[in-house]
Amino acid sequence: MNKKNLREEIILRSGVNPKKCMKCGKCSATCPAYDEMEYHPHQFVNMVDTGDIEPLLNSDSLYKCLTCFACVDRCPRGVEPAKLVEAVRLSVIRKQGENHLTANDIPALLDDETPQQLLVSAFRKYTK
Amino acid sequence: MQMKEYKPLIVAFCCNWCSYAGADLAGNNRLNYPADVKIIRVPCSCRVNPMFILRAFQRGADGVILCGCHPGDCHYTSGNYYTRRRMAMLFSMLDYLGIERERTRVEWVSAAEGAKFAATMNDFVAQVTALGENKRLEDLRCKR
Amino acid sequence: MQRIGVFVCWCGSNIAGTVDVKAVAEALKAEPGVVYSTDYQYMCSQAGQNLIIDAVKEHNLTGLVICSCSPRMHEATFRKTAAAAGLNPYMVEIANIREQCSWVHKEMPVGTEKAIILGKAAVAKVNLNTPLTPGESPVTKRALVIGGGIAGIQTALDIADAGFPVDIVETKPTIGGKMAQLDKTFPTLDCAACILTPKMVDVAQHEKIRIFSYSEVTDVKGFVGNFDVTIKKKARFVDETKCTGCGDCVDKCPMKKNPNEFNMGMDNRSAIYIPFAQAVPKVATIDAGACTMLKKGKCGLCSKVCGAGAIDYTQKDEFIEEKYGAIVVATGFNPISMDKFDEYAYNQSKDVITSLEFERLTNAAGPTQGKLLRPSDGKHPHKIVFVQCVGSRCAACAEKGKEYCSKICCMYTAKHAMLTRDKYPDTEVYVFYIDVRTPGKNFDEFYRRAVEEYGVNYIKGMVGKIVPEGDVLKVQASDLISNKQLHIDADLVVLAAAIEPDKSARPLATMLTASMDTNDFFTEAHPKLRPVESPTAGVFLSGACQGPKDIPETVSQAGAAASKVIGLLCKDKLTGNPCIASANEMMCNGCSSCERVCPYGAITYSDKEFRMPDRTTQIRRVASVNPAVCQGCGACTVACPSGAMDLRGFANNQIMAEVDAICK
Amino acid sequence: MKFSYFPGCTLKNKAKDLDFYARRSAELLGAELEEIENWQCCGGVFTTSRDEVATKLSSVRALKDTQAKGQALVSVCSACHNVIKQTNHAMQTDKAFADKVNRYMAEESDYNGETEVLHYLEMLRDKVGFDTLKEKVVNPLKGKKIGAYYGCLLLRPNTVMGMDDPENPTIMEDLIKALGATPVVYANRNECCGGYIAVESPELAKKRSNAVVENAKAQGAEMIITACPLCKYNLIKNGADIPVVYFTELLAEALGIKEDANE
Amino acid sequence: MQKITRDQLITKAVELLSNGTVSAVLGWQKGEFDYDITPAVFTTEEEIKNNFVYNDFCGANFSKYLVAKTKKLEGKILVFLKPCDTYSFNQLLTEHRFDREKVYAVAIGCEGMADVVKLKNKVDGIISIDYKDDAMYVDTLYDGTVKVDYADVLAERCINCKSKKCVAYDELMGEDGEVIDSARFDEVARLEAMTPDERFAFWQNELSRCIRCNACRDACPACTCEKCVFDNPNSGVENKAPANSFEEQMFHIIRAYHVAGRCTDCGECSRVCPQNIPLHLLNRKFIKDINECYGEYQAGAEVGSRAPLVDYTEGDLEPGEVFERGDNNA
Repeated sequence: MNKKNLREEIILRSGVNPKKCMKCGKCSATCPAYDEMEYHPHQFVNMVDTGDIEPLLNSDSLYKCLTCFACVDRCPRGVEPAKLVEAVRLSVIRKQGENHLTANDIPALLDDETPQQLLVSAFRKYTK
Repeated sequence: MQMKEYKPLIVAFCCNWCSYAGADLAGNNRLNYPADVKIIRVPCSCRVNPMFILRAFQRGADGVILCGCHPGDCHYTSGNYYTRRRMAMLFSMLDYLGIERERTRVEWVSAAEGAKFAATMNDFVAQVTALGENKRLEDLRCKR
Repeated sequence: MQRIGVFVCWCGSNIAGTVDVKAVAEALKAEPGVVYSTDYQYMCSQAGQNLIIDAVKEHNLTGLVICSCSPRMHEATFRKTAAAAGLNPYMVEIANIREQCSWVHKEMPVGTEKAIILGKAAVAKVNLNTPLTPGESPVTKRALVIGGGIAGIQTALDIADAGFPVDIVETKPTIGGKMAQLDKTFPTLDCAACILTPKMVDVAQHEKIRIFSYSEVTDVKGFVGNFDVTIKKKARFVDETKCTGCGDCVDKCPMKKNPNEFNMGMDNRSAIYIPFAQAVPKVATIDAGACTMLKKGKCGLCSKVCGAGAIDYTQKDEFIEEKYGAIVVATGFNPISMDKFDEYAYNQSKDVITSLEFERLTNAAGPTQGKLLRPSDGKHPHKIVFVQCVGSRCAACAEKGKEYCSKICCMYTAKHAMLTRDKYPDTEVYVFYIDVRTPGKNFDEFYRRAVEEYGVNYIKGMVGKIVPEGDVLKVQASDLISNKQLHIDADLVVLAAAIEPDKSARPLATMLTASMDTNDFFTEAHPKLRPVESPTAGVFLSGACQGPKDIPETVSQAGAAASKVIGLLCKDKLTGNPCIASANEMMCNGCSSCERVCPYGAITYSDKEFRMPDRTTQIRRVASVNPAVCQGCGACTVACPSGAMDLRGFANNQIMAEVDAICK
Repeated sequence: MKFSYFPGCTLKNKAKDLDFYARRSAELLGAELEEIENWQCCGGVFTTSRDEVATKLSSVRALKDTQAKGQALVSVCSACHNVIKQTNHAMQTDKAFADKVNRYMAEESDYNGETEVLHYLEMLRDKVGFDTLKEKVVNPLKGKKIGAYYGCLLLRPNTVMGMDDPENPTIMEDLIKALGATPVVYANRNECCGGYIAVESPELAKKRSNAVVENAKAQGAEMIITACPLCKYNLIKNGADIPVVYFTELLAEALGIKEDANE
Repeated sequence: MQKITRDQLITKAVELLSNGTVSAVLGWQKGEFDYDITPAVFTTEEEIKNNFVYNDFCGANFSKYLVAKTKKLEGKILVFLKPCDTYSFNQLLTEHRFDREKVYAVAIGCEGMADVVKLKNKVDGIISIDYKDDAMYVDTLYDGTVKVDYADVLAERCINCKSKKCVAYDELMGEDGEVIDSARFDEVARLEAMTPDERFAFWQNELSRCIRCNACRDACPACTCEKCVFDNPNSGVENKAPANSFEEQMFHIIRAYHVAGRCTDCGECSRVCPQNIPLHLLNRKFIKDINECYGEYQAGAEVGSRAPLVDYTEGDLEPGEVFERGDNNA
């Protein structure tokens, strides 16, 4: 898929218009996972907008977003960066063999109290 | 015998403050559009009485287009909002009577949109030309 | 029958290059009413105009058709020419054969044919033209200024200095507005009170100015030059003519725990109060909601201590009716509520404040006597974070913020930061910004001084969350330049809240039939060329009611509005645009359709007696158009089912004649 | 008052308390919770992408089932509520998406988001009423200083969830007051606990959870209540040194019906 | 068959006339034939008792008469209004067309009126009609007495009655009804679904029968202009007799447009048309469009409401979009 098509696909899938961004950085200011990320929410918006998506596809940042929607609710322009992160992530994990989590990983993660919700959510976010 | 090339007759009502100025700008920028378009200046698109439009058709016009300021930008603050309702209702009625809906149009053209004015006129003339002569609303007495 | 002269202009080769001007002149000779037709190289030149004038005289012309450039270009010119020739200026019609013909068509036969048709339409119209004379109406030589902030004050002073009486209506007990609450003003850092209070005194002492404080406008009728306004003077329970402003009542009043509006609620005032020391008028006001005498009939201390006997618990709201020739709106602005921005913890911590509260904190007359102390514990803050654009440039959600830039925040924040560093060099100051916007004389230099000389830390990025924890405010923000998330433990956070028009503006706009934009700012008649006039004739705009503004801008706009008012009041009579609507009473049904569509409220109804053919009389409700108010849009003419309403200069039969001529 | 009830997978398992006390309390308060037959797991998180259809079908089925009964749908788990409410909103507002779903479901009638979706807290506030609740309290929790922990799922995205002011919510504080205890407001009550990141990056979950607990404690909270099993898990696992309980437990305690759910 | 009887109305009229409440009564009187009813003004008890009639052919909407009558009269005039007439009554008040103080309005419940044309299509040579409970019995020249069911001669406008609710009156006789969810727009929708060619043919066929007798205009309670544009030499559209098919169309388009947003859909235009042109389908098209584009609006439902064509919202649809609603046949 060429660069332009990927950009269009991500924009269509997420329903986000990155052009609305005024580059204030409030998304990154409010992001709880900021320090774990190589590319931060405002960079996601900018990089998708400019079509510079390749680095995002290969970055672990895709799996650090908590989907807590803080950036979505606090963005003054209604850009909704979290939706972009998810749309980019889907471009990766929808490919064969690109699941970020497998059943084999699970036993190591379990303890007595682990709620089903944790595993279900993680699978939904990290696999297809 | 050679067929004469069909040239439609188009009457364009333009409001003085936006669309007439937009037409002037098209002129300033030498943007061509067919000479079939004849402009009548009105202070505001809301000055255009449906009777004028019917009269134009009666006298042989093949298409009538009405241009005004963009909604919200009316020189008289709200005139074009009334235009919008009036023309929506009139056009719907003409359609109901079986008159081709492509013969009428409302377009908002600002004083800065010379290019839009020319493009709109080119498009509208082409549209009416494709329809051919206005048979359904003509008055035989007055036909050219 | 008209005697029409047709004058075809070559405009050098501009027209003549694509239109056979001689053929046009020749063809139009045959049109009904045309008795003379000619062409000339430049009809707008002096020689061309003389040619027209001579022709009028020689051929006894009654109407003129000029085939030339756009009427938007030279209609006024040729109307003057007609007047010079002794014709009514409205007996001229222009056929636009340049912008709408020669410039947009390439082939001579096509251009010529169309030019002839456009000329025929103009001839057909002129045949139906009638001489028009602009209407006249008298002017009441008194102005009303609504709002007593710096905008209203300056406008009132300028109008009064020109010799016209002015009334100021102010809802608060004193004039002065927001500027009276400010400490210093950018970019010169002079003290706001020092430059404002002398003006307030000027207003109070000006023989041409009356102040209606603690009052509001409740009704406006009439039109430009002739407004009838009702002003409600709210009961302040103090006789203004007797009160000396000594303040004894204020000291003695036992009800002292009422939030002090002037200090943004950061301290308290008594139930009877004078907002601040330099208030104008310096008269006490009783807060009826807080006074036990008014609520329960017990107390009466203020009345006992008042040496002037000014206290009057029985005072009632008073309604005053006055006539004005012009109205200036100067209703100003307010910071928006911070309730919807609690990611910044405004409701959770006293130490998160707005910039206007900060102003009061640093003002010598403020709750801390000008010492910068934290509202929570009265300690000196050592780390202050300023957050810009809180609610400004916010397009995500209308109930949260405002889509526009509030314009003044960048500069006052620079001022606050600079003054803090100047007075308290041991304080670290951070300013988080999206952009620093400093267009204005000496503005950018001012901001740069804050950074370079005063060491204010400007960080490009927004604050995302503020967490009050113990006695610190944990600020989490982004630094976009170093691509980091910052965590600052601040002692005080100052939010640059967006500003919005005062709530009183919307009902006032309705009364004035003045239009507003979606943000409730008043709309100007033209955004560039008529920035201080409202589209409603006789209503002018001063200050932030029209859009966010700083003081210098407000004052210049106030002066501009005043000069427009003076220009209006100087006239004994107003002459209007004669191309306006008029109702034929014989055909009018009195149905009110026209009234409902008129954007200017120019149409009124009255019952009139008519003689009927059978010699009886009938009373009918009929419309009449106020020529001073009508702007000539024509909306009413189409709303009128009987065709009683027509527009002069663009009459039904004239437009119909143009249609016919084009479609012939 | 009868509602369709969507418990969710965790409530049948690790979060039995949340479910058990919710049902018991509702019964006492006159709200009948009718468990939706054959409900399927909501998926835990809402997939925001518009081309994700399959992951939203279980929610649509629950919603459609509820619609047929003419009731509102109530859930108590924050995650389930969030997923179902967002799905419902997408069915209401995204026509292209709704068309896809309806074509996929191929049922007799289309579903376009008609069902009212309520969180248990909203049911208490808007249907039962905190005043009514207050009257039923037999064991007021006087003197308890409780920090409400909303997390992210209950409040955001606000345009969809609309339960409360997302930055300054009061619904749980009002509940705490109705139960006779003292609410403690702290800014991190609407910040994320780390959620499912516990799988990917346990350190991050720890950092976020600690920030919540520390802030609550610093502002004076002696106990934290939550509506989300994952929030509770993360806070406790990462070393919360004050009790973290489900709000339904507290509710049941005040109503005098607290007993062991695992019996 | 009307539930309210002639006798009840006469009693009421005589009562109000004799106690001085009103000085005149606007009512119906018999014309040349039994089914041929004309409006009349009665000023004496005697006139009323002799000439006042009320039966299933009293369809005339009297509200319009008030415009002229109230101007001439000292004192009040009594008017009987059927539910649909009350809407016209309100609409005229909205437009300030008569003085409410000079009218005493008695609203009367209505069971639907009969259509003379329908009757004549059924029976020839009508001599007289007897209105019985089950049906009308028509005495004819050729076929003796013929029984005709009321339902078979019910007027189209009554079949599609929009409301049996009386929205304005000083006094109500009989029972007030409700607004009805009628099928009155079905025929408009049927036309809309045709191709433009079919529609053109339909209207060409209908309108070409027009003889420009102006009956539609003269009966219409919305057409109360002091001077009609078609009679006004200065209007530019003066046109007292049509010269061709276009002018018939023009007349009817303009007439429908002028009453758009003001027409209460009382159906008088079609009732009085001697050529049986379904003129109400023009008015209903405007009403349907207005309802769909600008929200439900019933002219005359309340006094003082703002007609849709002298109103606007910033989000109104564009004229070009008017065709994009639903599946309007292209």
